[in-house]
Amino acid sequence: MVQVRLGGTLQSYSGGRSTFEIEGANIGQILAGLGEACPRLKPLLEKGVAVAVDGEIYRGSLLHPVRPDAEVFILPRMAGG
Amino acid sequence: MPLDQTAKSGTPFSKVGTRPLRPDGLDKVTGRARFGADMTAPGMLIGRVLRSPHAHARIRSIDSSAAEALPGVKAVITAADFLDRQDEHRDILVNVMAREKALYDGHAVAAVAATSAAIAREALSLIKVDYEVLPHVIDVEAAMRPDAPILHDNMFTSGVEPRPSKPSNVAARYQFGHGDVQAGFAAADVVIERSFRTEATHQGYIEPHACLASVGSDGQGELWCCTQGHFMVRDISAALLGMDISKLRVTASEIGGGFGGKTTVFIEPVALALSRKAGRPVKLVMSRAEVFRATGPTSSTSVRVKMGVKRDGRITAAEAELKYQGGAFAGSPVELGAMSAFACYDLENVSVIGYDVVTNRPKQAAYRAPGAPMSAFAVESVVNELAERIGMDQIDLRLKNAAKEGTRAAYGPTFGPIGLIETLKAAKAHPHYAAPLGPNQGRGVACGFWFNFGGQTCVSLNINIDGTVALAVGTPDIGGSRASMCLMAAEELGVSYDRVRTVVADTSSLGYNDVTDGSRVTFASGMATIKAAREAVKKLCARAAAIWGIPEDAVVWEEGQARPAGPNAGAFPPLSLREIAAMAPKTGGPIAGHCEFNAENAGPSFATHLVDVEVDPETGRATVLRYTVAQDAGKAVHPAYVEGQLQGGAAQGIGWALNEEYIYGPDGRLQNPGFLDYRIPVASDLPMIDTVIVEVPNPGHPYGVRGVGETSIVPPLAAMANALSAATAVRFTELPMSPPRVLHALEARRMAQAAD
Amino acid sequence: MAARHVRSIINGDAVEFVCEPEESLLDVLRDRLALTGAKEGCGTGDCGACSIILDDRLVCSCLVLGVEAEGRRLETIEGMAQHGELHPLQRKFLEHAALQCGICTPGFLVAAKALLERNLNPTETEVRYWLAGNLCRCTGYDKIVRAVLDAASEMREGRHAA
Amino acid sequence: MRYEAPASIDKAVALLAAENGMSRILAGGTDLLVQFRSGSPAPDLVVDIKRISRMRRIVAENGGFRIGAAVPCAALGEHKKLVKAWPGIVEAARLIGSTQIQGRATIAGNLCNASPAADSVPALIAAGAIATILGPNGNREVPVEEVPIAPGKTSLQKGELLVSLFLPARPPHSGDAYLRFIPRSEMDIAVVGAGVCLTLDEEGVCTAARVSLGAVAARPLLVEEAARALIGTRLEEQALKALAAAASAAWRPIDDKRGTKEFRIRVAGVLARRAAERALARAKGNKIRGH
Repeated sequence: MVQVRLGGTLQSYSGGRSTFEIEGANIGQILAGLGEACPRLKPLLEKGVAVAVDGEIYRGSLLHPVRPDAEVFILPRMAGG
Repeated sequence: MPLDQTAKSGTPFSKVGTRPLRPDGLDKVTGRARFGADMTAPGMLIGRVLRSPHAHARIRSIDSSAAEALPGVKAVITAADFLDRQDEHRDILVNVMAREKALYDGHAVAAVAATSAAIAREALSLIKVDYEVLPHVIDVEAAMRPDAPILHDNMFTSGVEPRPSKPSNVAARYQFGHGDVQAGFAAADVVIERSFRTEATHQGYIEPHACLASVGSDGQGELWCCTQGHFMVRDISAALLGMDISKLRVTASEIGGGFGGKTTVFIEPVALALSRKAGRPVKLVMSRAEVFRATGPTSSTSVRVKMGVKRDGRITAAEAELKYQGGAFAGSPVELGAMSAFACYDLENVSVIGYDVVTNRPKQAAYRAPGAPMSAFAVESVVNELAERIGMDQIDLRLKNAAKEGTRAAYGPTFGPIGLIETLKAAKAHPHYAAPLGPNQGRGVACGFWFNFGGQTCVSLNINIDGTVALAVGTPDIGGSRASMCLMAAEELGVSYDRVRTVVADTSSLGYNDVTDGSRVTFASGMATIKAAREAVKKLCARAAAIWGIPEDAVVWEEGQARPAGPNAGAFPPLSLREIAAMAPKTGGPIAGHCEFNAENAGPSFATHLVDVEVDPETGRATVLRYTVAQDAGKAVHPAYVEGQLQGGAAQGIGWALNEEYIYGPDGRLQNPGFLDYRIPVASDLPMIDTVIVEVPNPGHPYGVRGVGETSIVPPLAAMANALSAATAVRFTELPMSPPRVLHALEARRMAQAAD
Repeated sequence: MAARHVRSIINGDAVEFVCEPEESLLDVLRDRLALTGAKEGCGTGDCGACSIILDDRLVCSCLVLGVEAEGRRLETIEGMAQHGELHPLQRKFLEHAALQCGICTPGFLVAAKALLERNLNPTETEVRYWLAGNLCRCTGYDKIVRAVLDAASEMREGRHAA
Repeated sequence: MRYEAPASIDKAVALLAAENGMSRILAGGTDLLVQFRSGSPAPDLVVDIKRISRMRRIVAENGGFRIGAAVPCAALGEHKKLVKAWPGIVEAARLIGSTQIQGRATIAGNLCNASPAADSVPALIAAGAIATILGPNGNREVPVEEVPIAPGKTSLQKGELLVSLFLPARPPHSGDAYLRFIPRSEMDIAVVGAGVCLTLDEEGVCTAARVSLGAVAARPLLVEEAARALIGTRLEEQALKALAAAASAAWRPIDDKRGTKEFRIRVAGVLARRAAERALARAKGNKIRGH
């Protein structure tokens, strides 16, 4: 199980809950699991989010592996100028 | 092969870090380089766009019959000529051509293509649009009031529980943070809370948007345009026009500046639609006024910041509320502003709330570190005031609270290796920081952060028969990136810099590339170039192994040559890249390296800026006397162009701080859509801008590269405000700090002093 | 509206063209003569990207009518390198990385050339004020000013050596 | 639109007289071409006066200077005697737009464009310049302050052409100066402009003065109260304060995107004072630094 934390804004879709225990070996599996655990988050997750794994931000790598003890943080989708 | 385990890491570079002339330089100093408006086609028509003179109006009807009847007019289009999509492209579709309503002064409502510019202009005057003028709203706070005119009946604030029952101009509410800010404030010795405002500013690229479109009756299209991302232009244009992506080929011209403003489409789908209807090529070039009225400036904002500090300089809590208007559509960069607001600090208790607000202004577009300069302006102003209040040096306070490796960022995750402290120390050690100041002069400091992004990237590197290298990238070169690509390819291949030629290939020649944004090109296209070069090296070694008849893994690549290694070391004379290339046709055909990937871990870049200003106490006019930028580049591939990014961002920030602003009349029309009254800094406004490049390697890149393009615009607004405040003993909380505003504040202070 | 026939000397070559009386010289250069080195950044004389030299005077070609060029001598960026050799200013712009996007570069080079033809020993302040009508949004002007000063210095030495 | 470039003043006047539609004079064109572009109706006739050699010259006349209407601003700065005699006029002309603009723009055009913020006009008014106007009914000479009457409007009649501006002989111990306030260091339209011309006697007492303000009213103003504050004084602190007060009091409403009323009032006084100090230094023969 990976401990997954939500950025503040996403918490308003999880009834204020900020931490989830999700089964998954990569980012895609964790996002899918999170969508199962909290269906209201699903449309946001599908629209696209960024995922910080041990402080490194991934915006489009669903297949990136995640160790069970990794720090996983779900962030909004981001872009620059 | 994991990049971090290759021989290159930790070894000194032979090419990277030098300052060769840029490969596109000659064309650019001789006038030969072709920008957006420099292309023509046989039988070309001239396109023009009719724009709404109203800030907010229902379009009852459009009668274009008289325009269509004008001799020389070959096509007139309106929103009906695009697919009525309801998907994620909806806002872009409606922004490109107004549908039910015109949402801002300058919103496109129709377009024509004619045989000359004069006829096109006359045709526009013959199009009759029946408008029902509606009440409008320009200011961000006004737009949030319950009685404000509503732009979109279907906009219900997201991120609020329970979902609002009434539509509003607030598209979304965002929040970030951790800890207990109330407890943090209770523990503070000094708490400061202030409200700030910034005006909308435009990216101000000197080249107006321009394109040349050609769509044939077979449905195939060609588009030449100035853009930060031609693959993005292709995909969105195809979607709006209902074309197959494969049928549209987009070629990126040289681009005359973008700064984020050319990361979306405006006229490109319009030119394609006109061409499709007219059956002839159509050239469409915006005027400067159109650029200001109809392309994206950044948000205007209203920001409240509260911070508490202990006497020893430890910040105990930080809180901010950000309101950003992003023009007529959702999507202001408030979320990024909220996430970056306190990113420079190691905080136990932090809370940020942001509101994304719509108003009757042009749809905002990304502008260099979108959202970050405004929140940094507010936060860094308060940080300075905290330092003043507890009598601590403005750099020392920041050093005491600076984010570092292992700090949990205010926006959530934990930072890896970052260089904020190094930039602060560089600023403190710089002679600038110790230089004496004269009367009416003040010194300001501010820090800044930007995330930096990677993204989808695809490059192709081909070894030519003469041993030269053709590198095709898909990210438009906006500030010298081709030079950096050549350097990195040359570094890997062990050939000289001038044997590599990099071009920005069209959309049919490479796989998808994300736009040139997020300070990503030297990082992401650079990493793709390195990977492609390593793949080519592998093939070169394989070819040499085959020639020698030894196993592939018994060959190593050193200094541009394949050498037998292991038991065969010295058994054969080395084969140079040139020799292997010459034999390629007879040893298996062309040799190339490719890379398609999604670059991640861009690694944030931090900066500290120092500025001295002098304020004329009788007129309120501020003069920038000295400016120094210290920024972490990870590894500067071409230091001259890194310096250029640092200087350019500082100059844009100075303009934002002092004089740039969108000025609206009570009618909701933009009053200053030109370079005369939208005042970007001119050469005589600025001093030399000193730079210190700090290099804290980014573990996410084989050379340690971090993006550098955006961070440099984050600190200047606050650095300037802090300097003006130091020079005048008045705290400035509104931008721009134009002379009337400054003089007004100085007069108010004099009056208050007189009253005491 | 009658098109006019105009004869000029452009970069040393005799050139003839036809244009409408209200057409700007910039449009003539770009659209009729394919001299697209001069750029239109504003069309109102506020950015300097269309700078050319007209009978020894630096002007914005967007604020000149094409018909006014009759019998005049014009110098554009296309004529700045002579016989394949770059002007010292062009070389110094490259060496100093004085351009990022490059859209303003032709205008800066033409304007700087006009300055150095009048004053081969300008101060930094003189360079900055002379070039105040040329907008650059990329560089913050630092490297441009250095390039101009360096070119002036090299040209002074060349003159003394000659 | 018809374009004519006559070689003589007579021909120019005849062309203007014969035109029934709208006609415009093209001198530097730096305002005219911007107007064309902004979509204002194109005139029927444009008369380019730059081929008239008499209008392209600066000539010494009766101890003063006659500046042809087609002389570009840059040429003023290149005329050494003019720079020495009327530094304030020259500095005003060299503040109009960029180097590029000064290569084309003329002070006569600046005057006839009738912008309230025209940089050279307060300097010309302060200098007591006279405009020579030629028309179907002959020649007339008018003080420059009577040429602009409202934004974009002049007192010139149909068919009339401003031929030259005459700067009178400068009395000894005189000096002039022009300063303007803009937010940037260059390229802006004046938010306030102040021109001062003054003459001292042998003892350093001001015997004559003219003060003019730009951009504070619908047209540039000759402010007699401000001049009176200087006459009879040595421009001591008291006199300069009175000058500043008179200048601040002289404004008539302009409140726009370029500057608030409050700001213009305040800065008009500041600039009038600074311009007077500059003119005084020149009258005393002191050197003044440029930018």
